[in-house]
Amino acid sequence: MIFDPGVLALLSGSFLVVATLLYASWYGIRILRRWDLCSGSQLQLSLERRTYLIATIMAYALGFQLLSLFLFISTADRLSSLLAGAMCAAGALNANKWGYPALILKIVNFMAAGVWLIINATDNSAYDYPLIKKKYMLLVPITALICVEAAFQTMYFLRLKPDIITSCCGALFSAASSGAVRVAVLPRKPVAASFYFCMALTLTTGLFSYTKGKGAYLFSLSSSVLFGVSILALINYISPYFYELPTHHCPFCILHGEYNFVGYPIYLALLTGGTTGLGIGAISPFSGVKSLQQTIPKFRKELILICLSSWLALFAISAWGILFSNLRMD
Amino acid sequence: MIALNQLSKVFSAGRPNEFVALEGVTLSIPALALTVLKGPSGSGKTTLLSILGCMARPTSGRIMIGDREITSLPEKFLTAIRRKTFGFIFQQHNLIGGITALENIMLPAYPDGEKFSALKARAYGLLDLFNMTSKAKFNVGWLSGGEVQRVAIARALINDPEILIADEPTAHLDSALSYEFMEIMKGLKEKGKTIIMASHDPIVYESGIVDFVVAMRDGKVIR
Amino acid sequence: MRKSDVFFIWVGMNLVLAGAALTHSHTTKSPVLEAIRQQALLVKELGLTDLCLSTEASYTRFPAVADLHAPFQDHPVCLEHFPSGSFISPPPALQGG
Amino acid sequence: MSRIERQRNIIDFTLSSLLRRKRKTIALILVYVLIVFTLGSVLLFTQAMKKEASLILAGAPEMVVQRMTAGRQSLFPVGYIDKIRAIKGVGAARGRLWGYYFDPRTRSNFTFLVPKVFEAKPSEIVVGRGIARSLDTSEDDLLYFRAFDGTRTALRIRGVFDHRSELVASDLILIGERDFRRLFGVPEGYSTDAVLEVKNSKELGIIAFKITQVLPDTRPIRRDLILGTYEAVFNWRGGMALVVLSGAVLAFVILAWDKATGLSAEERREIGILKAIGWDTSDVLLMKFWESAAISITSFFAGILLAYAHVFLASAPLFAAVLKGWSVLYPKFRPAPFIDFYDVAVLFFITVVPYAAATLVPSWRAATLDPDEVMR
Repeated sequence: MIFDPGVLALLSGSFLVVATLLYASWYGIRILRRWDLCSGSQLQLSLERRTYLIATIMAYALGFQLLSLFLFISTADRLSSLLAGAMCAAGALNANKWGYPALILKIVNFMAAGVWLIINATDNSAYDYPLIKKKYMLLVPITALICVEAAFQTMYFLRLKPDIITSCCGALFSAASSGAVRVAVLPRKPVAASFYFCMALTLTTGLFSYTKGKGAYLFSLSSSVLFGVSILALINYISPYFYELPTHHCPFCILHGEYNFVGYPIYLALLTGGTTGLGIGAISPFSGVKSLQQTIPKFRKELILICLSSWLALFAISAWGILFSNLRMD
Repeated sequence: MIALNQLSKVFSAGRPNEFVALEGVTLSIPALALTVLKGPSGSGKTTLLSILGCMARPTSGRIMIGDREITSLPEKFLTAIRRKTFGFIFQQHNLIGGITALENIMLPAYPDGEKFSALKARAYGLLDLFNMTSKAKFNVGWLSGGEVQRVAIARALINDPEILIADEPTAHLDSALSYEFMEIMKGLKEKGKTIIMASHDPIVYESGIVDFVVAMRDGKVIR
Repeated sequence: MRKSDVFFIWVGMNLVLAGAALTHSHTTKSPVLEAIRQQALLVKELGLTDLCLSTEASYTRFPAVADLHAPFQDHPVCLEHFPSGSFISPPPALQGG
Repeated sequence: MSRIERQRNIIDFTLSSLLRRKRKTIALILVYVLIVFTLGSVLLFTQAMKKEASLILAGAPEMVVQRMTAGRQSLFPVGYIDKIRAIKGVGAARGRLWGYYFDPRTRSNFTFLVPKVFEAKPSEIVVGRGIARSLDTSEDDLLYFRAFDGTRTALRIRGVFDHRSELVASDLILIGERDFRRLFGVPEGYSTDAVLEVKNSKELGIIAFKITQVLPDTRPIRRDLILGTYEAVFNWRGGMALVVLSGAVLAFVILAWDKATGLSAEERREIGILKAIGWDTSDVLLMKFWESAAISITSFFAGILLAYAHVFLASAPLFAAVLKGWSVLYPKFRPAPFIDFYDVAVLFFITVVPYAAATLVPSWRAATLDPDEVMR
């Protein structure tokens, strides 16, 4: 284990979040079992009040996930100097088998918490808590995922032994790599084309859905596909323009000051777009519920707006990076 | 206007200290009138008022406000109804100390997020109604008993509620101020408010402006 | 003025102060950076391997090229060579062998 | 718009309620600031040291080769150097002559070093600032040393190192090769160890491996390992200091928890009134959130700015000894003000996050007080 302040901060923070989420889930399960809206009993009243606590905990957890995602990457980045051969976070995360799973879980959990909060907000807008069982059912796997994430992260840091030769980002993301991540090896042009195609599709379906109030599923689906394609495109196609180096494909170095921290807005836009897109899909099946008929279309419009502006922001930043880069590729 | 059907409220149900505050109350309270709940302390007046005012939920029974059933609404919606429909005047004035009269009056409207200047104008309008404009920026700790009472009434009126609920409003006032209070109530009734009061003060329930008196004892309506 | 305005101004002031600290760090860095550059040159010229932080014993002066038998260094979890090394762990090269 | 206005309204009220409880608020903020300041000083100082070490030692030899005899370092035969040069990929290699000299007067160790080129007359030396300071000498003074055979040797100070070099050369004495061999009795044909450059730094590992094959009694030490070690040392020190201080953080968290849980009758009444007159649980929760936010923002900024001043304007008088290590000839230097958002984020994680977690449940408890409490 490496005794670094960042590691300590991440571990202690994760344990705090796990503890509060377990607490929340405990009451979530009680709500699942004892909920009876028609009852005026003390128990029902106290359960109703617990829902506020659980929603607050989830909101805090969402914020925490976002911060810890970036801190995790920066810490890995810092630790790379202790790991001979690792030149940035990409190599440091590859130092043992727990690094990348922990990172992916962090992203998944952020999105899960976001989707949960979207469902929760929908549910709260109705007078009869129509989604209460579903949302507390969802709380349990999210808690489990966050526990797994904390475990992976702990394993990653515990198993991290300084001075292990790992493949640095140069090796990991170059054509010579023999590792599992072969994203950079994919042909550039089809990746770029599918990125632009998915972006255009998402923007069109989003606009259609926003104005006509229909086609939410299609939008949600295409936004989700765009999320995945964007990550591919970022590594394979977009990031070299920011580095102005055709062989540099690292998805983490764009978070550095040398590249004006451009990675932060990119990832924020990506995460917001992906999460709200998924959230739209998650609440749409309930638009038939009587008490939600009024609120869902309104809420969905707001979400589409947020989602669309995130994707637009991502598109604008990428386009700006590509157009004003000194790098030219054909 | 408000209809109560077989309303009961039990505190600490199932425990040794179980206490039945209301039992089978069926009552209808007409709109645009002043109704007084009369009875000795402990007769369930306050509990009834807090259930009426959507502050507490009954253990059983039903409440209709207008044509809306509110019995099993979640707390969140009860609060919204309470804020929009009811104005409260408490036994103690229950103003928040350390802030100005103006801020106290505006407090109930804060969660609505209305434009601040408009809200302030409305609060000044109410202060003006009670000749209190000059005291707007006074800390409520510096106000006299009568002024405090008028601030409390202004606060109850800020969201322009249909129904005013007052719990023993004159308990801490001398007779002169009590008469003044009833005059204000009269004016409000004439402006179209429904007023429900709980009181065992003769100045209140024997006053000529009271339309209905409901007598209560041991959690039951007796007349 | 509303209290919330005061609050936002207060937050803004804090940000400005933080910005001032940042600017201060940038403006005062250059002499220190110059010293660092000088020292880096010296290090290169003389072939030095360590910072001169602890001089009370020979094995604490150049931890990077210390003997394997320097106190406690050959034991992987003993990190104490009081007082200078109170927190120095042995170099990884030594931890292995 | 109405959402923003709602937030602003609630901030209005939150601030007045905080101001009304001035004493409680200020006490909490003071402790909070102290915690952020202490942890922040540790973080800023260690990060600055790390950065400084990595920049300074970037010029260190790419590889040092020592000869080991019976597990101890021994003199390095010059013949070895030719063997090393013969290895493919090795650029330049030369022997280094250096050694320690324990000075009984100051009870410290000096480092004698023979530079590659030394333009001085015999019996002349250049000394580091720390030595000049502790022996109270200056240029042209004579210094006496006890040679390996017990003879007294006088050396003249030709110059003193620049004050900017303290962090690497505080205890250094530069000396000519002949004088060095005379003083320490190192025979010709031997040096202390060898340093070498490689043509392609990516091959360092391979070359180190080859050296241990050709010369099995040697130990190569790579620069990247040295740099990593310094990084680890300061990480470790900072981490240890944080662990030691975690008790303080815990105490602070308990204090925050206690303050948030122990609502006074006055506060309970206030929340009861708010809820009775139409505030929802979520509004009170929001108020509690802004309360925490106002306290955290104020304390965090104040703490980190104080830490900045402490470390970079005053050279960290409170923690320097723990974080730098203890020394006889303390190098005098002021850490370079390297600050990084990373440190700020770490500091946020170990102070604000625990505070938020500690006040979460008490806030919710306060927010769910019964609205009819004021009626009873």
